[in-house]
Amino acid sequence: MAKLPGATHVSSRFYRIALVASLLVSLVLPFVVPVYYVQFLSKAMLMGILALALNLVVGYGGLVSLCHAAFFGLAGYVLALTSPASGGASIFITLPLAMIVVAAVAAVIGALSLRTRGIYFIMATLAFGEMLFYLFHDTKIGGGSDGIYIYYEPEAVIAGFRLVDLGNKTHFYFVSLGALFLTLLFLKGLVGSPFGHALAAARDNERRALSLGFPVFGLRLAAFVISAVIAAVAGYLSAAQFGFVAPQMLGWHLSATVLVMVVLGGLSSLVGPLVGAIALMGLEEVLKSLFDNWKLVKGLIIIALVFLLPGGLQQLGALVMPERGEAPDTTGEAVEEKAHG
Amino acid sequence: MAEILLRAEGLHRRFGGLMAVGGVSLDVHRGEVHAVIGPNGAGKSTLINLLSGDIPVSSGRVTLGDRDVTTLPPNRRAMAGIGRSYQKTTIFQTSTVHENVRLAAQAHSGHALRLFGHVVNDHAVNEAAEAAIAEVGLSTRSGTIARFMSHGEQRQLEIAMVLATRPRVILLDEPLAGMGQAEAQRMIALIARLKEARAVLLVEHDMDAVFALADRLTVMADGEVIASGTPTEVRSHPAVRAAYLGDHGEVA
Amino acid sequence: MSKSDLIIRPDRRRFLLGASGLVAGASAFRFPTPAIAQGAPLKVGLMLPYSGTFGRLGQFIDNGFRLYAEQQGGKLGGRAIEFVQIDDESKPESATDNMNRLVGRDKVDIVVGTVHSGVAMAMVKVARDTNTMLVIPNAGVNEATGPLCAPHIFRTSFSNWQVCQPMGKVMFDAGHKNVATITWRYAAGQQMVDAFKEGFTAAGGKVVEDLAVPFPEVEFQALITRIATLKPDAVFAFFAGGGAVKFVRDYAAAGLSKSIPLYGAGFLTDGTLQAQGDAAEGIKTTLHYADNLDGATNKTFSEAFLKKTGKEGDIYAVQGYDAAALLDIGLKAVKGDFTARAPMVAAMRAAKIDSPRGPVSFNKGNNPVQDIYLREVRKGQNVKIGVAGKAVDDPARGCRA
Amino acid sequence: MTPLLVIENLRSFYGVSQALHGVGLSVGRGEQIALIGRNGMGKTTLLRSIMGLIHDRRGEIRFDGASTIDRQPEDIARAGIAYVPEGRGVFGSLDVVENLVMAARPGRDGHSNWTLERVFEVFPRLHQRRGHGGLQLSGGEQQMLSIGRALMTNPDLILLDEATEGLAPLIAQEIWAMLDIIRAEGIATIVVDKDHRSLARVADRMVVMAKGEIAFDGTPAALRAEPGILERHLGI
Amino acid sequence: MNAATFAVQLLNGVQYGLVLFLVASGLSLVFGILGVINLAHGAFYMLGAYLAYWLSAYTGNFLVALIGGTAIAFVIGLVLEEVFVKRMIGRDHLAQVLLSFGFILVIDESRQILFGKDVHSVPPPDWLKGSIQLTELLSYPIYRLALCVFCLIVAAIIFFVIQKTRLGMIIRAGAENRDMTRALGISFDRLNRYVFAGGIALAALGGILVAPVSTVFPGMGDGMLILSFVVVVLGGIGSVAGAAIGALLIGLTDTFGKVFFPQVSSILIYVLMAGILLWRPNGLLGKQGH
Repeated sequence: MAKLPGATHVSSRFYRIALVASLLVSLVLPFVVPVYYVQFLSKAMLMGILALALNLVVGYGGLVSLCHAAFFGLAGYVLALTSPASGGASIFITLPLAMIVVAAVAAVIGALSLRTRGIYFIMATLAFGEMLFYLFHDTKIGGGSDGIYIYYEPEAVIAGFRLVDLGNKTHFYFVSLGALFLTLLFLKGLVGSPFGHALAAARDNERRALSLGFPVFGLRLAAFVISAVIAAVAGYLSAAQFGFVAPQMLGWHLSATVLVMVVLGGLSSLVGPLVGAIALMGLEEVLKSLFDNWKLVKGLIIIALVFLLPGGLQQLGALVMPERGEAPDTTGEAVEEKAHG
Repeated sequence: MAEILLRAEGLHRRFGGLMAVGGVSLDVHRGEVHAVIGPNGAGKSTLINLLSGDIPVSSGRVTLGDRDVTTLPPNRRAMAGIGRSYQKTTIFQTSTVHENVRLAAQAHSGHALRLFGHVVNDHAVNEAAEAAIAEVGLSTRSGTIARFMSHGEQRQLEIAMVLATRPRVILLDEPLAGMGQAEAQRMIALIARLKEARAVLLVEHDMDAVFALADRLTVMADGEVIASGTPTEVRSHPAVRAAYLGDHGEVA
Repeated sequence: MSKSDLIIRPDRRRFLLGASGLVAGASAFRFPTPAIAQGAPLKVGLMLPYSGTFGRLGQFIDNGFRLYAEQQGGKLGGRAIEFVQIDDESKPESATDNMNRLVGRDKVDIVVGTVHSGVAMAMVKVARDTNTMLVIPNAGVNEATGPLCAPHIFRTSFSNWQVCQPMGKVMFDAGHKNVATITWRYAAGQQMVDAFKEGFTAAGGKVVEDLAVPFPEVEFQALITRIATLKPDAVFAFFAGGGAVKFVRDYAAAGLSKSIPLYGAGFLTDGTLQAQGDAAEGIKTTLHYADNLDGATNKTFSEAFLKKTGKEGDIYAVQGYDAAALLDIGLKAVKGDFTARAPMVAAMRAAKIDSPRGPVSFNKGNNPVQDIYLREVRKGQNVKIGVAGKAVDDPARGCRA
Repeated sequence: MTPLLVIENLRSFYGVSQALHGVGLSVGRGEQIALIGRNGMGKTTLLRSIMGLIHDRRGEIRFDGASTIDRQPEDIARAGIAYVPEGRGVFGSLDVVENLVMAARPGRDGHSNWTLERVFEVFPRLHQRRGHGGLQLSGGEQQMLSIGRALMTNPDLILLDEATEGLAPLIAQEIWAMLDIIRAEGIATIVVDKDHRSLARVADRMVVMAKGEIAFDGTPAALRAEPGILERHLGI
Repeated sequence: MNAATFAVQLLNGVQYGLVLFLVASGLSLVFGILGVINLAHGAFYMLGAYLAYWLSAYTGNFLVALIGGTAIAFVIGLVLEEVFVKRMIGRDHLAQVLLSFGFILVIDESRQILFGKDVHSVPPPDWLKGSIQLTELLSYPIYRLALCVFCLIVAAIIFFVIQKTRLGMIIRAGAENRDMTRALGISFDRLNRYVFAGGIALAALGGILVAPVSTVFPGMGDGMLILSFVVVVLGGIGSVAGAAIGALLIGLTDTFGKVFFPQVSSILIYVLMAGILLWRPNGLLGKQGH
């Protein structure tokens, strides 16, 4: 059982210093590293947004969803399908459109999946995610298994004035950074809000949350949809970054990888998934250049993570620096027995 | 006669072929503790779950004041004014006492699901929470993480959470189970205070507590009511003696 | 959610061990430094499928390309070359990443690739964005030399349209009025079938049904049964690699090859005959190559290829070979000065290659203009039995170059 | 001769809630113990603790001289204890024969006094309904099946919770008769039931539980001599 | 469509459903007994197909591949259970999802190191080559018929083991009431190991059997995994009979979907699943309520 939001493990002063430092670094970085790495960092930040979105459902909602890649990819397809053949689509029309489409789809998938529990929920989300995958993979809607190209990146033009050029790698970097920052801000507000607390309460004890008067199903559905919409922003930008969407963007392998990011970073903190995303992306980049069979190493690392660091990198942080308050309980509650004698 | 706050009429609940509750009717008045007792498997817990909405009824009617709440899900019944405790303590183990109760108060604050504004800064909710904590006598423990408290304190906390939802009717499912003597005495005193201006329905095995607290008693066996009335009436009821002592009309 | 008490709590020692391992790993990883030095070898990025469904095809292209370079003393246009190889696994979803890695991180000068059309599209896109020279040695996706054409993007293979359109007339003339098509539901399959239909309906034929399975699925049984229900005069099919083997064998196993003749794009029987065995006998296909072409160039090429690799050359090897030949022509024209892009491109556009397949020139979309042969499988060989189209030129629809 | 089962200062917990507050009890070989007391007083918890089904249990339990306090339910079962739980625990997806066969095991000393045939001999009704699923049986038949299943493990001690709960009086009589057969076999039992009169007829000792402790432990005669105890701990 | 081709399509659907049943029943049993969610199930299906390719190429005997491949998978299952999965029981589903995702990557890459990434076809045994004339036009490959028969035999064996043997009784009892089963002296340590290994072996067996009618390729496990999950969602966790019904439903839906609604055929299965989830959230034969 994770803590209700509000309790932080790491001291808030360190937290603030780290935040300012990483913000500064992220502002300077695109001007000092090669373009390839600027692109890489943009990509990592978009994955970070996706991981943050997923954590709203997994970490705060206690629902292991395996279909978030589908929302991510669906938003990309919305951009691809609404992009005119001879110019860029307007980001101010297509981004909201992508968010609305994903919200609608997530509402349907969520309403069906949330009728189930535990393993069934995982399987149901997995299957619905794959349904969207096959929708694009097996039909002509979006170019089938080859995916579909966006020949002109979306335009951010207001009254004839171009705000940013999404084709420019540095501009794109700052757009991603901005989106990431807004996501963090939004989620920080959300998890501290009455809604966030109610959501966490439903995760920790559904029965109690219900008997206190919280509409648990509605809460979860709302969180599921909000999370899907954030995933849609990440997916939209991802599609814009490389001008290409493929069905694999919706596939469950990506969902699982993002889940690894979330767990790697730590479920019970807001920025954890972001750290996890950047760490995993970086690790993959290193592994790719070191080993031919880098996925083997990745697999072994994931297995090790499950057994050695179930609390994620946060647990490492706890080893390096002293903590405030009681030690986090990683062993969980004692197994609860049924029926009194 | 005091106002009837909660009324059950002809409640039935079947699980497959088993009739767990078969035609139970009872009412709970404002300002009284109405205890439900009976041997294991009599259907007491199922009855509470039917009243709180955790389990839907097969047939019958539940009214809260003038309002028919039979088809409402548990969260809507909670909002309507039915609070309950569980046989197994049901609190948020890793949160503090204050956080636990604040959550309960939040549910009934009118903006239970607002997406913005930090809950810590909601003074009305915080005050309501502290008032409930004070009512059960846990004020000094407000900042303690629930899981580090004793069983008795956890049960007090659970009742504070129920109180913070401002219930008119409180359903208590074996509040004394698993408690030591001293803890039990504290809890009995607390329950005695709860009934002021509220209606309390109590399921409990500890007969000392039942007779100390109950204004009226309903005795169930095999899913049905076998006797109902004041403690003295019930105590001498032959069917009750048979159920408990195995007497079949004869004197022990 | 309950966690068991079996979770191992990490301790400091284990953490330090792990951390030191990570540091060691990271130190082995460096930013690659671009080779700027004058006279440095020309960096050629080979982005091909070295594994998966098209693994064999990629290997043959690679060998063909290297064979030509070796024949020039390891140089192209007098300039020494260096290869950077990347396995695209025929996965479109990682194509952009792979191409970016080649162009952005490894700083290659020229990219050669690939087989899979979807992957090729990603490569075309990045090549256009980064103004990188790209030579496509197989993928026939029409757009690459159509709407997405660019001066620095060449193809030494074929367009999907080019290979299949001539088949329409061939089949109609053979007396097949009602035909069913079957392919993978992906861009290449779609374009091949569309091109065939263009030619076939123009000649007066009627397509009774288009059947498709998702790529790279190979469970054809339901669709083969469907064909038996439809009873068309003939079937036009496009599959390649493992899928082609499987389809031809299933088609024969279902007994249909006796009653409903099978036609297809050449890939249906190219590089797959050994695995298809008797099941492929009698299948007629169109392609820009055949096993028994009698030109002298083909003869010398085949001998050299056999000598180098121990394997019989095929169309994929030829396409790789010609990719190197085309680059050789371009670089020779600028004396190895790769930066002189305009004259180099002009020379390549004007190139007349004496390819093992026959004469090849290039159209405005940089797609080869070439003969399309009609072949039939006889005794395990794709034997040329005629010319389906002479000097077939892809219309390069949408190309504004 | 050492007692078969010795329990000392047993404390059992459900999370932070303590259900047993230091129970001491010993059971001799072949002895029949009646365990009585109102609901919620810890009878079932005591049986489940002996069986190893309560995870958090402290103190000491020795069976046949060996400590079982840290052992798993399956090990305890194999040491020679069988359990007939409240509600019978019959497997609904298995038929009568399967319920019996899946549990069959020779006793610890290798004896196999109880076989399918023997159980059917003792409970002819089960034989009649041998092909029926566990949940198609009446309550009494389920109880017979559960007891029969326990016997199939050839145990030295049977824990029988709520022996006749919800059964028609005639069926209850059969269960009591069964207890006599079990005793004749030399198998010890701890029986929980509300019918203290019938228990007093078959049991060697009466043990009364109240609030997680033993309130009385003595012969049926001794209990009869102190009627206040019954009224206090069983009545209302 | 005439009656004969309808019958052939029916046969196609049933054959597909039978293979699906083999794979999915393994997945369902592992859920039912261990309570562990195994995403790597599809990877073992793929591994089975590669083992079939490797062993039949090496020995030239498909029967050896059939038996050897299943045995190898069983042993791998035993080892994995002992080393990793045992520690997963009672852990939350998230940890199980991650562990099995890790397995997938390791299995995929190990397969690549051992057998490469190439696509292979496996010849059916000589005595099962050839076709039977079914209709005037159409003949049916003997191997496919044999596959149906073999799958039916394996299904019969599974049902026999589950319904008639003591092991099967214990498995059913364990899925129904774990505590009571333990209290009867049955150790779950061993049961878990054999059920897990058996589940893995069934997945591999499915892959081996399919190898001669399909091609062997790296990504083949993914589709099978998802379909197995859908089967389990449809049929209900832990229910072998449910898996049988679910698998046949999907086999027929898929086959006839391809024939009648080719454009949306791959979506139909999920529409079916959504409908059943709405109607019975815990599957057709799953325990309803919680």
